[in-house]
Amino acid sequence: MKKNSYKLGPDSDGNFGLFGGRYVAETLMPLIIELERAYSDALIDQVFRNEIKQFSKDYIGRESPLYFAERLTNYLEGAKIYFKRDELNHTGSHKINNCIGQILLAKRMKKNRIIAETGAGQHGVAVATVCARFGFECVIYMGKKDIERQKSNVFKIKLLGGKIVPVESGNGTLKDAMNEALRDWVSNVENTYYLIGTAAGPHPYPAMVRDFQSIIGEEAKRQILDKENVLPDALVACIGGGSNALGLFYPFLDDDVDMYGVEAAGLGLDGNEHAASLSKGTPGVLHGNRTYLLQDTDGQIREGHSISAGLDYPGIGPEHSWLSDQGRVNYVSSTDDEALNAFEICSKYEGIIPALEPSHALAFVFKLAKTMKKDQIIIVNLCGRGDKDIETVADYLGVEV
Amino acid sequence: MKKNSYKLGPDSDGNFGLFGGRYVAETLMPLIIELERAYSDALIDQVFRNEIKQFSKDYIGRESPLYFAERLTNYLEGAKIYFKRDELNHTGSHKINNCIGQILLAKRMKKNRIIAETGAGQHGVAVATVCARFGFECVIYMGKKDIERQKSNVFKIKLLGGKIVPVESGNGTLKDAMNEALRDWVSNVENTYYLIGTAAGPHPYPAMVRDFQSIIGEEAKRQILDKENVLPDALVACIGGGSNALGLFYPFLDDDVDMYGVEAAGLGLDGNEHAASLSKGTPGVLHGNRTYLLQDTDGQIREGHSISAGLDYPGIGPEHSWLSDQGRVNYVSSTDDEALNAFEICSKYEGIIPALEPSHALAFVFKLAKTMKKDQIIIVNLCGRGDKDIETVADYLGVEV
Amino acid sequence: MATRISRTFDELKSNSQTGLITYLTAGFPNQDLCLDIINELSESGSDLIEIGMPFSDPMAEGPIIQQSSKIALDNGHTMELIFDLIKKFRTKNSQTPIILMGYYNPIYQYGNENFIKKCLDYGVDGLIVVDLPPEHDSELCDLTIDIDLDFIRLATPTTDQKRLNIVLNKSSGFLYYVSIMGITGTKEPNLDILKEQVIKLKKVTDIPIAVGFGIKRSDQAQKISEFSDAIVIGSSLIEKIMENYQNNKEDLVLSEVSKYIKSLKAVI
Amino acid sequence: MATRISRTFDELKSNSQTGLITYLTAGFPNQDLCLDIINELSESGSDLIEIGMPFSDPMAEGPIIQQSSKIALDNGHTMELIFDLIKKFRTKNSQTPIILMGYYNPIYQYGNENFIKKCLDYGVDGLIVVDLPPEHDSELCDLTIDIDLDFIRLATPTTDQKRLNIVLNKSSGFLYYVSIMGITGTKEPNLDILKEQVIKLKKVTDIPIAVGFGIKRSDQAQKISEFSDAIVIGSSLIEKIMENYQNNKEDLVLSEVSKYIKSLKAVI
Ligand SMILES: Cc1ncc(COP(=O)(O)O)c(C=O)c1O
Ligand SMILES: Cc1ncc(COP(=O)(O)O)c(C=O)c1O
Repeated sequence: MKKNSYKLGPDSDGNFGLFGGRYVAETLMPLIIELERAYSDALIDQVFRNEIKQFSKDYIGRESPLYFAERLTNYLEGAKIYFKRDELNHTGSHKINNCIGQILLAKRMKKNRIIAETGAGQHGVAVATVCARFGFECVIYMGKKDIERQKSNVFKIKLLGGKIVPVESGNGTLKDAMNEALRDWVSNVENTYYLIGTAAGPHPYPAMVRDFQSIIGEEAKRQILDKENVLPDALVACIGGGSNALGLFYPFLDDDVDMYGVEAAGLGLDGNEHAASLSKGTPGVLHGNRTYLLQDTDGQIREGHSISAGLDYPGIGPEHSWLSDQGRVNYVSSTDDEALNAFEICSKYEGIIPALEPSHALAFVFKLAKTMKKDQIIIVNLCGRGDKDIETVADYLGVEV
Repeated sequence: MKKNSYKLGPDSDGNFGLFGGRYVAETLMPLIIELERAYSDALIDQVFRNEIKQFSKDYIGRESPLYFAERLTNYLEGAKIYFKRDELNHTGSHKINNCIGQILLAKRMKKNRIIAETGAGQHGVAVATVCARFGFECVIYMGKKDIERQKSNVFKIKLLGGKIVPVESGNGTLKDAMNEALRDWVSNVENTYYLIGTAAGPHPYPAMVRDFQSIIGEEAKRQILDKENVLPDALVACIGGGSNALGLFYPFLDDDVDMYGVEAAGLGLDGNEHAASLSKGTPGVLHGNRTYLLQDTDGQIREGHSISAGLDYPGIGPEHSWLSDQGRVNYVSSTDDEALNAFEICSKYEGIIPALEPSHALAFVFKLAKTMKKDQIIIVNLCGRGDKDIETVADYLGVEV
Repeated sequence: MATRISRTFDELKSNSQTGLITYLTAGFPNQDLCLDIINELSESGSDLIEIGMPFSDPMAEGPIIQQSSKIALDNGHTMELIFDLIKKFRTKNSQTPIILMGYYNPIYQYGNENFIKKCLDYGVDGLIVVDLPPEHDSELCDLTIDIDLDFIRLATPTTDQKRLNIVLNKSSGFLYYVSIMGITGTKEPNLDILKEQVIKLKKVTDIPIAVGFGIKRSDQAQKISEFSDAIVIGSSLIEKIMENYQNNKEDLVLSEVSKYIKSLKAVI
Repeated sequence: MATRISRTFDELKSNSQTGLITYLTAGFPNQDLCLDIINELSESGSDLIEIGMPFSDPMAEGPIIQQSSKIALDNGHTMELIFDLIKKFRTKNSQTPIILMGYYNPIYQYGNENFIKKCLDYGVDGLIVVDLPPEHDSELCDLTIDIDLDFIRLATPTTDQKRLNIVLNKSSGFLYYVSIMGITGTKEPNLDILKEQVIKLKKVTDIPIAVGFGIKRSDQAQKISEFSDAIVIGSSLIEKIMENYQNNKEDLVLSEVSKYIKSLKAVI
């Protein structure tokens, strides 16, 4: 490894500089240390690596294409835009990359009860999917409000054999579901594996999820070199917890490539109705790691807001906090309105209905591309498909579905 | 080409033995003949073939995996079951394979207004998708009843820039939409391309759609040889108009492989509430070709019934009628109940929620696998994902979504 | 062999008249009234009568004829009822040629030979099968070769010279020229272009040429009659019947039909 | 340096008594009543008092303590109000050790040094920070080394020998032994296993051992008191307060608390 690399983190306690770590109750510490060990062992085990490779190919459907968005490029009259199409993955987003990795780890660790949190239900569906595939018990914590808002994902989880536990504590949304999953874990440490859905949580999750998602960037790098014979000029990805963004960015961190993580600006960064933890948050400790958080001056966590259910988490993976402080990655944001506009334009010009999450990334690409030259290249992570968002968008546009 | 081949059809008038042909109004004949010529030219044009290849890879996301359904295999305790996973394609089914082929043909023919029929909306979404991608005008004919039943696909088509024309004539379902599309075509022959969604309609559609879908079987052949070093013992696919089935079967027609086309038996083959054109129909002429049809003794066409909106077409592609009469392919059927059971089992055991259409194929696989030896191999075409069917299934199971 | 159709055209020609062909869907608006209307049509001056055979999927028809087919089918239309209708008509009228027009499937289900035999027995003079192009019609057309049943084919604005030869080969009775690109009763023909096309046709065939598909008003009828051998009136007639029938003015149907036909007949 | 906590444990030991530690969420059920309850607790026999610092995301708590936190936050809880509470308590009571228990983020936002200084100024004796494991607590723990503020760590059934050394290093005041694998106020401990575990602990450390997390009934309290230096009562106390308070029996809250504490104190 290079000395001056951005890829060296985290240290053995899970720190990315100030950020990361393992801020969990003592009951969990031995388990988390065991998990870390199991993960390190697995990483160097060729059998494990081959299993991941095989499931990525045959089950997820990797590799995902790198697609030249010709019509959007012409429309914007700026840099060449490529979509990394993880929306084509089984279950419709990048979430499954991580789930396959972790379920294989759980199998190695002989834990056959899987728990997870979910907000909009995308991660819940991906977890229930891999649990079905491996025949493991599956318990999904989901806020009561989210259950009402995301009925079709709830039903999918049930079809897949998953059990949904409604979370009424707190505000009944994602962050409360994560608390509840942690409580379950503390209570069932022996047979239970907690399958966290983004590059957050206590060490080793942020590093592990990043690693499992890095296939995105690895493929993209190979693909763009194949197609254009040069590295891209910029990478753009949306940020919820930050897993799809890290997955794309990580393999390019030491290359001469600009990177933009796009947070949800919701109704705008001025008020509180956004989920821009990096742009508007301050460092704090939540869900097992130190990172930028939306919080009040007393350290109480605030709810995020975004039209996109997958982005309204009040925190962000710790590696992003570090990359931001290092100045390696630029963190910007798109509002609900901007994302919806990008959603519509992308559908109309490319015939690809993106999820609302990557629509935030696209909205930023709309601005960025115009400032760049025609021979420059942007890769944007199209990390999810929009099927799940049809109702939300229809509501917003005032159409009955 | 081999003398004794099942792959030689159709003849120059589009006949597969008794079936097929070009039974259309005189106004359309010159156009259809022009289309056939354009298609033959395109077929031998390397540029056209490369375009298809490139869009298949980067836009559709081909190749689709051939996945060993290990848990289902163990559950059934019979032959080894492989899924050909065209549900992972962009827009969620095999329909896009054909749409990419035909839109590129339309482009070659300089027709920039595309019309199509749709029932459940899957083909409509696929057509609107490729029209968006190529910037063509898109008009989708859809029965009034279907519009009410399939609101989210209707909204998707609109998001993609397609215009939906509600069809009130007849019973307001798929077959009426097809009539209406044919009427549009007659009225706008000069600038309009009719993008038919299955291997039916007048010649050259049945052959053309089959060819564009044959990528499914070509890939599957290569993949199974890679994985198992032998050809499969049986192929199974559901039959609406018959395009996904032909796509899988065609490249294997001259091989020693059993084939099963699975029609929708709806509430059972005894009454009229089914869509089993081959099992229960008689030869007749509809929508431009001679084939097996559901009809009364006066030659009036009957509505099909199936829980699966993509299967309730009262006809079937003419090549299937021929393959059936030749005894080359076995045509069987699955009821609504059997398909739903397969839908649930597949979801729970493999973490793959299939569309209701391939659930019919799976339901037959459940019976077939048990009659076969453990070292025998079945490939079933998982031609669509179940996202679109969540509401139908929930209704059926009495769950509120 | 001179069929009733060719005799009619010969007569029209010798009188320097343009023929009026009227179209009515069998069983519409109901079986009895349908017979009365057909009688009225011939009495009011319709030279030939096309009887539409209702089909569940009439893909070349516009909304009006579609609806008339649906009404007939909902009323319980069968092929036997068509022959019954013709039989009754023929008891009073042995002059006016009757042409059955429709789609192939009902004929095919009936059995081609059986169908042709019935046509002959009941006094049908010609057949128009919309979705049987020349490439496919031999299985039906060939059965009519040596008998008094004309097989009438269609030509359209998209029919080029080469194709026209195919169409004309084995055509008999008259050539039905579709004046628009489209379905029945929708667009209006461009009369100048139409004239040119018909004149071209006349150069390559001696068979009479009837023009149909877009004719509604008597001014059109009049102009078209100047260069064609017959005009076909379909949708506009059905529409007139539909209006009166659906507004419960059943008693007016016949007089309105009569008035309309006479008005057309007067100008052509 | 002998802190108020170690003095208390020394005293208990010399009287051969097991200590009773009670837990109450700051600001619950409201600021005034909270102060009255704390006073009542010490008067009724609670040897040490833990004051919970409400947090929006209390991931180690069961439903009861969660709810008490939420009520406190909804009431407008702030860190300053906690210190205000302690200040008022200390005007009447300078004996009973006060331990602040909670999650790291509110402390971190307050500023670690500022927080520690306030603790000293207001008479806080110990800190328990649930989500600060030894690997991460030096930034807070190190600030307490030379001052009269105990940094109390937790051991659990999952803490193995090797890890125990890490936990015990720099532990002071007492060791909080979590008797169950789980969150507060849910499961009940298996007393036989618990006993074994505490005895093992006592072999490797001289620091007093308090057992908490699952204790509800006086029979459990009695049995656990036989082998531990103190027991912690939390959820069951909050539950009693909640019941009375929510049923508008505010006036009964203090007497019920007193009765409950005395009943426990009597058996341990
Ligand atoms: C499609 C999609 N994209 C992005 C996200 C945000 O997560 P992350 O930032 O970890 O990629 C989600 C979360 O649910 C998602 O479903
Ligand atoms: C997923 C899916 N499978 C199958 C079909 C049936 O069509 P075909 O028989 O042409 O494959 C449809 C039609 O809509 C479909 O959507």
